[in-house]
Amino acid sequence: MHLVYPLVLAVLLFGIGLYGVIARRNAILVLMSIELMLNAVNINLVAFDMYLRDTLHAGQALTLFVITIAAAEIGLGLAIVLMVFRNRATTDIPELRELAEHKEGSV
Amino acid sequence: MTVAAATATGLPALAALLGLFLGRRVRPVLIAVPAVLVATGLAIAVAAGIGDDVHESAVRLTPTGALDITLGLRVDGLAALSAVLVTVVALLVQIYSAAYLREDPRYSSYAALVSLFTAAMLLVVYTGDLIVLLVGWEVMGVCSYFLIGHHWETEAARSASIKAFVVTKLGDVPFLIGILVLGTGADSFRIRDVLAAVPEGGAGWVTAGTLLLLGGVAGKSAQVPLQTWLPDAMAGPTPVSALIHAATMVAAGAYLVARLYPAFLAAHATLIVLAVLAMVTMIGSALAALAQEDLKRVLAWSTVGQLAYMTGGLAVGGRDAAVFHLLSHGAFKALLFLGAGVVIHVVGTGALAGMGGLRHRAPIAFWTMTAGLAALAGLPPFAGFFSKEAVLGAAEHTAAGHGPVPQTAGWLVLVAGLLTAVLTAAYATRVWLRVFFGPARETAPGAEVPAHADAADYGRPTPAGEAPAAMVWPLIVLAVPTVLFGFVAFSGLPSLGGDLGYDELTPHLPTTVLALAAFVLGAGVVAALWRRDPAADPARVLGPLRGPALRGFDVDGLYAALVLTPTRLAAKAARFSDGAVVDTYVKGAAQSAWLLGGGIRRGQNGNTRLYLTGLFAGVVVLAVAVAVGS
Amino acid sequence: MNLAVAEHGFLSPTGAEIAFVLIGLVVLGSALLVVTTRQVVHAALWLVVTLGGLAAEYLLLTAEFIAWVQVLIYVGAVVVLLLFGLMLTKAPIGYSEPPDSAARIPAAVVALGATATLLTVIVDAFRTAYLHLGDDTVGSTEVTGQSLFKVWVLPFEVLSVLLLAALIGAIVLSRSRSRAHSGRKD
Amino acid sequence: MSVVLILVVAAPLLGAAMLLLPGIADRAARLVGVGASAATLIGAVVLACGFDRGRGMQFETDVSWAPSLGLRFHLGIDGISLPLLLLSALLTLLVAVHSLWNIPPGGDSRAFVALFLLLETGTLGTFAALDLILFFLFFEVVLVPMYFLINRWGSPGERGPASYKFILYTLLGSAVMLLGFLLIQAETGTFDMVELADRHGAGMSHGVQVLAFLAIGLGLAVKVPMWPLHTWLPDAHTAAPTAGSVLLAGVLLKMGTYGLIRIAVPMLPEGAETFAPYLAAFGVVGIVYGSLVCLALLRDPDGDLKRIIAYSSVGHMGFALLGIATLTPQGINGALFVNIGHGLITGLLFFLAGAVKDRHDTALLGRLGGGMYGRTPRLGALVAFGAVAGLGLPGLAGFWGELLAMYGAYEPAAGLSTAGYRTFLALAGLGTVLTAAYMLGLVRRLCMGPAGEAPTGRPEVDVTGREVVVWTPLVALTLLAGLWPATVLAITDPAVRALMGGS
Repeated sequence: MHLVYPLVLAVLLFGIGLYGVIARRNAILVLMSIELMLNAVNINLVAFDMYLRDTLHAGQALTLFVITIAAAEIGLGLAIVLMVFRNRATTDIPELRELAEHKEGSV
Repeated sequence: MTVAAATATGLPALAALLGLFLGRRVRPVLIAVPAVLVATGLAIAVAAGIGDDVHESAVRLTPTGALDITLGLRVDGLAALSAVLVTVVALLVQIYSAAYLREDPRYSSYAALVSLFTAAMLLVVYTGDLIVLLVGWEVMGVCSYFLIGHHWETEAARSASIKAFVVTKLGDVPFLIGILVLGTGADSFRIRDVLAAVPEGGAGWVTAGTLLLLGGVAGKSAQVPLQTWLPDAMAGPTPVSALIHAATMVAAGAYLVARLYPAFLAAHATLIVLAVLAMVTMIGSALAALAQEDLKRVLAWSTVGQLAYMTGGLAVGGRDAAVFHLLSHGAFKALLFLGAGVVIHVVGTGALAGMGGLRHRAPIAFWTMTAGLAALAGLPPFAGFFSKEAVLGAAEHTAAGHGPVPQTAGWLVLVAGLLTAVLTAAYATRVWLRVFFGPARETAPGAEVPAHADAADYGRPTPAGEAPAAMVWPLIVLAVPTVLFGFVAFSGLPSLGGDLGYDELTPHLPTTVLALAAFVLGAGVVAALWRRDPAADPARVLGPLRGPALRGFDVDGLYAALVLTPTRLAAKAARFSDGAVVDTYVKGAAQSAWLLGGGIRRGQNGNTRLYLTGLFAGVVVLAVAVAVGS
Repeated sequence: MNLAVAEHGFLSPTGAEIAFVLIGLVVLGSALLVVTTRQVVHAALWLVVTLGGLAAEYLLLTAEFIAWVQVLIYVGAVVVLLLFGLMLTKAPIGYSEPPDSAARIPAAVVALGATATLLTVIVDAFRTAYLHLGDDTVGSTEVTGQSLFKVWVLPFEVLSVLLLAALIGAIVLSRSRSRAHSGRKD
Repeated sequence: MSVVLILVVAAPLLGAAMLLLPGIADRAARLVGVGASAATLIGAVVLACGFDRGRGMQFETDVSWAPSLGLRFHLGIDGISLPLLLLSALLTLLVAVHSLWNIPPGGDSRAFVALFLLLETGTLGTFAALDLILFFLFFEVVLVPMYFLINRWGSPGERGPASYKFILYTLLGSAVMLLGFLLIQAETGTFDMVELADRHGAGMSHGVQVLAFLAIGLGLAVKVPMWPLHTWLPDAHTAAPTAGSVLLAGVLLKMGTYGLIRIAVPMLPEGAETFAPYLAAFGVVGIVYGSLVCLALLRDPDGDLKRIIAYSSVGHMGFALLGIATLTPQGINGALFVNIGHGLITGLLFFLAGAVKDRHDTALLGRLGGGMYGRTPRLGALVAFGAVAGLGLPGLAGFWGELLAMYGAYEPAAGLSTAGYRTFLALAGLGTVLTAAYMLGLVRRLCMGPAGEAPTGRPEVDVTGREVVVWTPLVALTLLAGLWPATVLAITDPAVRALMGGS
């Protein structure tokens, strides 16, 4: 198989994930898009591991690690989203504006 | 020889320093007068022993990176004679002012400044290096500034002092550039090298240099373009006018031309310009002198005229004649000024209207001033006749076509000289008659002081006796050379450094006859007018010309319009531009920093997605740049 | 030499490549739907399809162990977590996000830009690269297991510590309902 | 490894450090200030005595400081930097003695003394540095103390904005200068000034030399100050306390021209040749412009006395720029002499302005009244002496610098257009006339006129013994430098000839 196929798939998946992260209003959907991007990375790793015929199988080991970290990250992400939802009753990112610079604030 | 000259210069300078520091404690007279006395002795000794040779001595004052500046003396016949004139007049003025300003609180600084002035003048006379000459030249200018401003309580003195210094400084700028031209042209600032380097047929740098030097000469000797400061300088005390504005400083211009005469002889264009300048100055100042209302201003305008005679003489190649006139004029003009001081002292006012019939109240002043006025007008036995005659002779000699100088200069100076002779005779007689003859006019003491008059003299008429001895005695001393100095014409002055131009001083028949005719004409007209109506002012002969002549032909108004107002406007514009233009750029830069900061701050509106978009967009752009770049 | 007809030309795809492309299309379609659908829950479900497709892709790449781990953790645990999240944040079934075109256009531009750049760079770099998937020693579980516990032991252990920390963190964050309320009265 | 020079540069620093010790009372702090600056002056005089005019760089110390950056702690002085070293040591001592009795309100005297000692280290270091980055470092060290001097002890009205403008403007300038230094180092690989000066720009292409000269020139021109970049000077002077003004005018302005002479001209000859006419033009504009603004200020009742003296400094430094821009030995000698002369005269003028301000509680001409000849004759005489020296009267320190600058302008270096420079010469001459006009106008406004009573009602005290002690050295040196210019030129001339490659 040509290495290009998995790589193209990974890139497209990454692009879609990126779009999702920026375009989505709901925090959880943003987390999903992040999952997509991480999976795109995993495909890349596996594809290169196969292509380089790596004796250490670094690619596959790393994919495993990425998966575990992704899981941990989703756990925490959802915990935070729940906290935000409990305090602000919304998970829409555009409405969370506490960090905005005060318009009338002087230096 | 040069050591004597050096001590002659150094002594007054030392006296000045001592005078300034010990001002209050020691009687100023005891410092100033002995120093000048010794200097006079030395100058006379140098003049006696000089003969025909030229003594040079020089030590390097400082390296400059290109031409060195040397501190040295160059004593020749001209320098020695001029030094004698300077020291004698300075001595007499010091003695005279000791009495004249006895109760003046600031007499010590006055005496010190006069000594400093004498030292500076001697430096100019004796020095062998052009840059050191400029130093002496400008120190004289500053001394005249301080001395004119001696009575700084009066507005006239204040403005006259600044005007004198700035106008002479204006003349000194081309003077400095001229020295640079001559210095670089001759590859040395020493007068000896400059004169040696002047090629026979004259060269570009010689003409340019000498023309530029004329600026300084015009400024210092109050010739036409820059003559307005001298009449106003009468606001200073009378002895100052006698010393500075009659005998020494104003003659420095003519002295310089005589000193660098080989260079000037090689530059015909300069001589023609000089002749034209002299002509215009002679006639203008004589007319102005005739119309003046104040005794000292008449003498001031007449000094401008006589100086024009000297520069005229130099313009036509008559160096010896011009120097002869310089010396004689120094004597009789100082006499006239000191005499005027006595007259003002007696009458209490300087205005001619307030004077009359003084021949009984001030007999010595009467006789000595008569001699002075006769010399000024050119009556035969007196010095003025012979020196003026020598100048006219030189002019006629050149006009006839002999000698290296272009003929036109000769004709110009001759015609102007004769016309001025008439006018000089006229105003001399007018002054003589109005001051000493006619009804004694009793103007109330403290009459309104004309703007330009010398404040110290007014309001103190001393009915009793003429004046203290110390004021009268110098008049007599000065009267001697006024009468006898003329006969030197026959023996001839000790050689003034080589045969330069026409050095024949004895009177020639044609010019003598013309000069006498001019005298008779001028004096006769004024005497006739006077006899018809003693009260009226004979100046009415000028008719329509009288008004402008009185105001010095409005040259001051011209200067105000052409120079002062544009400078004031430029100053306002410069200040405005500094505040508005240059500063706004600086403040603008600060302001733009603020705006930039504000703009970026507005970007932080808390929208996380906006930040992410910005972030990724940046990453993409960088990736593309790297991809394209590599 | 023309790449198309080279030894492993594009014009003669092997069976695996065809399957890979087909599954790829399915994965991309579902990913697009995850990102664009307005039904929040549908998005989660489409995510399951995407991750399942990816697991199949791994199998095609003979990364057998990775495939099963993918199915087990991603599809099993992560998506379920997401669904729990949706449920807990009271995102009602059928709740549709309001259209937010304002952010969509710049997002699309950035995403397309990034994808285009990456595509050009990768295609240009790896056009001729070819995977020899013949022998199956590379991706089997036994090989992965050996390398994992022979070479990657230290990172493996560190990861377990990390998971523990994440676990505690998640618990602390979600449990603090009572104290958080009382604590923030100031 | 000459210890004396290091001691001279470090002495003020030690003095400042001593002031940090607790328990130094107000009076003791001022004495420490006088002691430290006196020690520095003595050291400088010892250096001057041991100075051998024939040899070039002397008392060198060259120690590697930061090998990784190629920085070397390289100090040394030659004919060019020695007079300036002496001048700054002298002026700082006079300021220290002045501050014994007269520290303006605004902070405790310990800080005041420590600051101007730090300032002295900065200036001495700048004049003795022979490594570009070391020069830059000392160049910057000077700014911070001057900023605080103006900001805390300045006149309450304008000190804030004036000090900001001063420090930001000069910092921007020196940042640009640093870029120039780095460019030089990039091209030649060394920061060593002596070697770069000997190379005369070898190894650097024309374009690089022009660019480097532009960068360094701009940075130094802000400090000179050159005409368009001068607006910080009048504000800084009107706001600064007397001590600050004297040091700012007496020493800080010299670092700009010194930098041009030491760094820009010898190291980047082609750059110098391209920019020389512009430098000359801006210099001459500065001369005429400065005097015009002074004339305008004179006529304006709320013109400030110190602002007039500040603009006169712009005029004087215009002559220094003209001298440098001629690229001739006499021109550069003239520029160095202007530095020394201007330091002495303007130092004296600012001391006098401070004295007048203390007596009248104002520096505004409108309210100063006049008649100082009548009320305080000696102070009036000194103001007249300062003004006359300021307008460049021959026989005083102000004249020789201007004469040599004009002499250089009359006959500029080979590649420069003589016609252009002669017009600059004429304009500079006009500038001297305008300077004479406003200086004498100032004397008329301050000194002449009816005595009248003191505007502040307090009995006017004439020059006090203390003031005499502070001012006599300046008056004496102005006279000495005026009457015997060889005191300065004999030292600088061989060094300038060596620097200009014996041209």
